[in-house]
Amino acid sequence: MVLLVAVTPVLAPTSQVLLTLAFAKGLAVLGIIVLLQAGQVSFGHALYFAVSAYVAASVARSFGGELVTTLLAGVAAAAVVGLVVGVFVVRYRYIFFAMLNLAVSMIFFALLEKFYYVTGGSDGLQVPRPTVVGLTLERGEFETILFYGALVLSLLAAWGTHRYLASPLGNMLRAIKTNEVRLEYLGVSARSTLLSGYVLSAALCGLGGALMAVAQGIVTPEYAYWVRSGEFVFIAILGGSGSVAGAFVGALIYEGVRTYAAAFASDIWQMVLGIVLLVIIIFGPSGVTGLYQRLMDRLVGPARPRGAGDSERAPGAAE
Amino acid sequence: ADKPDELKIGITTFLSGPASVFGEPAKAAADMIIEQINADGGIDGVPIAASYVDEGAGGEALVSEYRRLVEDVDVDLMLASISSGNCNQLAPLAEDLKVLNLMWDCGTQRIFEENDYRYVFRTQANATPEMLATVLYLLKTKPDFSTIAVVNQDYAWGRDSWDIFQTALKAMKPDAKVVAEFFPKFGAPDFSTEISRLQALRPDVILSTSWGGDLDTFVRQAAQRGLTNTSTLVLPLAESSLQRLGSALPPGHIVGGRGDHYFLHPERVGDPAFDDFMKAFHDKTGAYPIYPVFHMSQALAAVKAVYAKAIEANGGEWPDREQVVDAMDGLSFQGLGNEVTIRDDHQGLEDQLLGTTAKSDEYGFAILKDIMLFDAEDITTPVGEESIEWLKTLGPDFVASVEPKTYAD
Amino acid sequence: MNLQLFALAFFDGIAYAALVFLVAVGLTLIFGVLRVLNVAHGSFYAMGAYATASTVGAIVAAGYSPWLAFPMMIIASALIGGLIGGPVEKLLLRRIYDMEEVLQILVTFAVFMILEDVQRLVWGVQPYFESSALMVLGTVDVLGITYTAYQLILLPVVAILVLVGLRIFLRHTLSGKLILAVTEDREAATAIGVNVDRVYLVTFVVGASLAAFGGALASATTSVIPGMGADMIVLSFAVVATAGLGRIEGAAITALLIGLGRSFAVYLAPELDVLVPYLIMLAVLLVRPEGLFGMAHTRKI
Amino acid sequence: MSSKVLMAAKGLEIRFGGVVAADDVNIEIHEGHNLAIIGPNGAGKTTFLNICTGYLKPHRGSVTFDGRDVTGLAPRRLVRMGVARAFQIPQLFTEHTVIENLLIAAAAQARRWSPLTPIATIPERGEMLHLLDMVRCAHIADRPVSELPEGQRKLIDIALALALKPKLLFMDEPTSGVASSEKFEVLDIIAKALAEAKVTAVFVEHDIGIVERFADEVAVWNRGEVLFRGVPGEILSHPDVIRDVIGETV
Amino acid sequence: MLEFRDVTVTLGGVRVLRDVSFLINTSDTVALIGANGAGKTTTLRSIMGFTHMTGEIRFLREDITKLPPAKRPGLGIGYAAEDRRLFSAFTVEENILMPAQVARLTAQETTRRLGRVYTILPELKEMAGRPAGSVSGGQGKMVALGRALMIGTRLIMLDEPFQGLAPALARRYAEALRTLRDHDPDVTLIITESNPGLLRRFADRALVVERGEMREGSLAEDAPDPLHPASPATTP
Ligand SMILES: Nc1ncnc2c1ncn2[C@@H]1O[C@H](COP(=O)(O)OP(=O)(O)OP(=O)(O)O)[C@@H](O)[C@H]1O
Ligand SMILES: Nc1ncnc2c1ncn2[C@@H]1O[C@H](COP(=O)(O)OP(=O)(O)OP(=O)(O)O)[C@@H](O)[C@H]1O
Ligand SMILES: [Mg+2]
Ligand SMILES: [Mg+2]
Repeated sequence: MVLLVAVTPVLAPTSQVLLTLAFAKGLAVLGIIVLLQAGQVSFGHALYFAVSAYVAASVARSFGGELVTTLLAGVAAAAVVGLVVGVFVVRYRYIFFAMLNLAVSMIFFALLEKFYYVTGGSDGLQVPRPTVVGLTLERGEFETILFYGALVLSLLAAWGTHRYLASPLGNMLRAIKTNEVRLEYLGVSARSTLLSGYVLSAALCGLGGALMAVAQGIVTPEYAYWVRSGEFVFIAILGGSGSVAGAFVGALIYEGVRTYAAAFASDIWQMVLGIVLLVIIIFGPSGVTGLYQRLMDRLVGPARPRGAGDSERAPGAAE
Repeated sequence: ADKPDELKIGITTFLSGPASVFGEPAKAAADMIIEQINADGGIDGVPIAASYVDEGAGGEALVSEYRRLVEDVDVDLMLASISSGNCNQLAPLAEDLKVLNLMWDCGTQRIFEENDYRYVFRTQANATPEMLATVLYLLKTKPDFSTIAVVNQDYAWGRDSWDIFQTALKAMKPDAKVVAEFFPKFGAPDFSTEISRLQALRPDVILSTSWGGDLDTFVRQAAQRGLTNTSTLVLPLAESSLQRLGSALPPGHIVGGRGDHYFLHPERVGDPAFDDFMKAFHDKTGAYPIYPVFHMSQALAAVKAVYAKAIEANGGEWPDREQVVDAMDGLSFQGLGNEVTIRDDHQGLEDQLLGTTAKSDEYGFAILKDIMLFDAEDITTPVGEESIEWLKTLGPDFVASVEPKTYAD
Repeated sequence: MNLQLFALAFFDGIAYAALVFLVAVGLTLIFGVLRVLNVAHGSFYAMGAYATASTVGAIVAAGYSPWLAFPMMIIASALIGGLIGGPVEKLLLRRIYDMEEVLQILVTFAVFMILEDVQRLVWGVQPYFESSALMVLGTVDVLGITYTAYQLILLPVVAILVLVGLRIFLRHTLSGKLILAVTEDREAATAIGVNVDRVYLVTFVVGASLAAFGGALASATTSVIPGMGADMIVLSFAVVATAGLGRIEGAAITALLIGLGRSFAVYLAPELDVLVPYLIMLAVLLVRPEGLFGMAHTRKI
Repeated sequence: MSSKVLMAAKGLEIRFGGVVAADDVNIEIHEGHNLAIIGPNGAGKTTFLNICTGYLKPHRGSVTFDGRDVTGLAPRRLVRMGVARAFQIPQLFTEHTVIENLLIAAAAQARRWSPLTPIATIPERGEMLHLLDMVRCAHIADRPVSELPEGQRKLIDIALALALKPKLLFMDEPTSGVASSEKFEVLDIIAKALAEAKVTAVFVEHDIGIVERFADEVAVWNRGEVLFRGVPGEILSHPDVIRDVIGETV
Repeated sequence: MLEFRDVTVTLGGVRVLRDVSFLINTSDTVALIGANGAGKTTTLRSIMGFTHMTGEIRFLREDITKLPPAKRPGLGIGYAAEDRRLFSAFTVEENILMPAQVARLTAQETTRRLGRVYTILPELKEMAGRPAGSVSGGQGKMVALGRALMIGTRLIMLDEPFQGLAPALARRYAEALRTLRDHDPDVTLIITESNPGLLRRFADRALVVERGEMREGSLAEDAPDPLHPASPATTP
């Protein structure tokens, strides 16, 4: 799978940027997936995407811009903002959590538009192409480097997140979803646990945002708009909220469907996307990765009996 | 170069979201014009084939699709785009991809003031001449007003256009007083509060560069509550709303068309090509053309003209793409409006038309009277200068120095 | 700011609040019962507006009395709620109640995307504007400022009627009680004989009709344009969260706060106008983490 | 009593609306003496546990643990000081498997926060499997908790509390829902383990047989008050207790 | 009156009941016994229509396998779930009354049945006005029991009804239930309960669930409690 993606640009060169953008989004979606483990949905994670993108843009504009420092600055900024906002929002759950994140991101969005002397308003900021280890590159070379860079970063992030989720901390994060009382009674603070996940998710979104900024060459307030936050959640579910790979598979499929639907069914692309989504949810509620798993089960035989949460549960078999 | 089977053009336009009020008519116009060109034998025998991209699908989809069209479909040129934000994003991309890009509808004046491009051109005016002409029209028709308020959409266009307008106004009429500045959010469904406030303040003039549903809502609510009786509205983009507003827009308010774009264009009416198109468009879509239709016609006229010029320069042979780009410099072409010329900085020189609303029984919606047609040369920022700085250098005498053509009827 | 301006801002505020309430209350109802955050709510709102604007336009154009606009609003919203909301619940949502919350949001999001395009295919992209209903009611002058009776009087009155009606329905009728019971525990409700499927269907249809009704009422004052639904969703979500889950009264008070906040912002600090709903939400949740009327949910231990 | 006072409640008072759930409750918990709490339904037994473990803050009165005032301290603080609890209604992580539930508890207890080590590999795993074995749930170690019947959930809930290696363990009706054929046996094992690890247990129980067998002391609750307190033999034969709690024998 | 024919229930890939068949006659009082996780609750839930199952369930000679769950209470089936499942937003009395309201019983009939419930469970009367969400664990069990009695005119299914009740109380209820059954020959009772002493007080029959299968058991021998003769449950 990874290999397939890695060689794609050689076979179909124009897909390279599309894939880079998909990776950028996939990273942000990974952040969403981390929070979904705790049963929390954020409708405002575009905030971190945008914070990082704008910081990366400023760094690229004012300090000559080296790719690595640009990305690092973005991620660091997102993590710091994530920590500050996180301390406040981890007290809330469910729709309150979702909407507070949305509120914060929309305030940031409004600020980006208002302070247009600094931020370029809704025209946004151009991001000059950063140098790579001091070298100034042509667009073509730069994009190739960026693509493979994004691929490697995504793999690293996916691996790291996977380990995190399997670790005690990650398991505690998942425990928040089902029983915070018990978590407290194990001597663990649900809020700090959620905060750790929140900062991680902000950093991942930040990485995606910074990558997007250098890949697109422009940052606009739209980076912080709620529709984008919604999109991240959307992709997370599309790919399968339970798995790290789902983030990237989802992002690839989403970008693909959207781009080609916009090209070949330009007046009904939303409908096409909506229908694809419905089909996936109805027939494979655990997302594309879940569908794949099921297919493999059917071909190779089930690995182990499936757990709760599957569609076969009795009506209303609530806990 | 070898003559291709077809001339492939990529066109970005809004097919979804609020800006589709511009995008859809423009697409309809493009279809009609291209059909006509192909029926007439295409461009030197080569038919045009257009692919459309929806700008409403968002930045990433747009960029990806733009690249796909350029790199995979191998289009000969791109017409992009409506949104200024998208222009900002696509211009450097076009430059890197070395593809001829005609900016056919976006208004930001900054593009050519802040950057030099080889492949990017604009086949219409920009925000500066549009706003400057509006200020001039206002000062020429209503010189004695003293207070003004603004109600613009809260995004780049609303902010920038007010910046330009205000700078020009201050330069030419320093005593005009701005009594209120409102920037309701884009797509705001209700302006009641703004209107109450304006009724209390009673400014002589209210500027709004809004468009689409926002403008319709604002004008209607203002009319319903009698604001249009006490203040003069100045609406530089309202040509595109006249037909929808019907009788809601009362007589006596100033309307512009982002260029010399008006289906009753005083200099073009009577030209068979113009009249035929107006009728055909109305037959097809049920509405008269609005300014994006004019802009589209200009971009396609530029395509036709530039190929003709390049072929001639190439000794009658089909030009390669770089030759086409070379031919863009100084190109003149005429779409549905007056002739447009591309300047050295790739900016198009396009005349500006404004008028005052009058009741029309024939059409059932307001038409324009006291039309003024401003010559592009007089009101476009000179090459190499920065708009705001240039506007600041204008003085009150500038008003009299510009002499538009006027049409009294 | 003098008293007159204060009064004016107040009048503008309640008119806007009435509209916000009418749109958000349907969402609150659906969320309260089905626990599904219905993104397609925005579509119902937009379609109610489109259906009303286009039919009333046709009626008036055909020379009938503009007073017919009022019954038409009710008919159009009921039709949208029943003919579109009904099948959406029956064919789609019903399959997903056992799934995770996010999946449910997503299904409604998909429905929203599909309906966005359906609207465009049916009604095109040109704005509709049909204010006959507003015109026939005329204007009222208050403190030298002209208001439309429609906004100043009719909308708040309708909002109050809806609020009172829903309260009575939920608190004092059997169906209302059953709705609350189903909300808490579907299986337990089934075990005492409640037809859960029907309760859900009815609630959804009523909620969707309310959204459409909000759109129908709005259509007299605003342009009906593509994308109008999306804006309303975020606002409604903010209202639901600020109000406390499924709390109708909370929705009313939140709408009032937002309406007044917005109009005072326009008078005092126009820059904040856009942020008002979010600032109010932040302020309320800071003090009351469960929303204005929300109850802290304590787990049985 | 001679041994050390582990926890002491003084003058606890709490009411919910008109219901008095604790009304001047004074009680000491002595190290090594298992205390059983009995009483009619709604007497305030669970409420007492809630106060002692920090879930509820009393309106009046104080709780001390190990000589420190811990009134109103968050449960997680008390847990870290060595107070654990098993619940009347099992509190488990339903989307985790049984063993994962225990591993989370073990990791919390051993303060293993490393974000990159898989929880399945922590050294406490063997110990946790042993614990599961003890409550006779080893065979379901890999089942998701959401699939388990009530009885097994109760046992796992107790195992979770044990995994914390507490000094003081509160158990709220540990055997309700556990089949009668098993409960004595399981509780025997648990009691033995508790004694070995020197854990003091406080448990609410309706099954008088269990109380007789495992309690060193019995306290009888009614309407938010401690009515009687003493050794089981004495208390359980008190006529008032028989009438209100145990019921006459047939 | 109630018959299982080859009922198989699979939950999450596990076959919890396998080809179970049995017959219960009107006015039987049946104890469903078995170890933890044997499938007692599952059996009751199947009767309520809450599981996916194959086979056939007949009630009063009708096949109800395909009957929507919400229609079953209307046949006179009352069910008190093991985990209470009260409507916490309502008061205790509203909870008890609700099934009667759903069934649209007359005011008279409702009052009669409410009276009956309060006779059997007098403690409920005391807490009638309190929100069901605030009652204690054992009190919640009583409310659930009361609610089931309200609608169960033909079949009353109680899943561990005495669990968590103080023994004195449990004993009183057991007696009250027996009285109820003695006075109302139409009523059939199914109870799952692990306290054999209580069961013996009023059950006629025992069905033992074991490894997914159901067999007839005798109350006398299937409820041994030899380990703990001191336990009051087994005190003669
Ligand atoms: N959702 C599910 N997925 C998989 N297995 C399940 C599920 N629900 C229940 N089971 C299994 O079904 C079996 C029977 O459960 P049931 O609740 O009927 O037992 P029970 O006899 O009532 O036990 P208890 O006395 O503990 O209440 C158990 O072994 C349980 O693990
Ligand atoms: N959060 C609460 N809100 C309102 N009332 C409460 C609350 N918690 C407990 N109560 C009331 O306080 C009283 C004591 O409850 P508690 O749960 O402590 O009883 P208990 O002795 O544990 O009973 P059981 O044996 O039935 O579990 C009960 O009457 C209960 O209704
Ligand atoms: Mg208790
Ligand atoms: Mg059971």
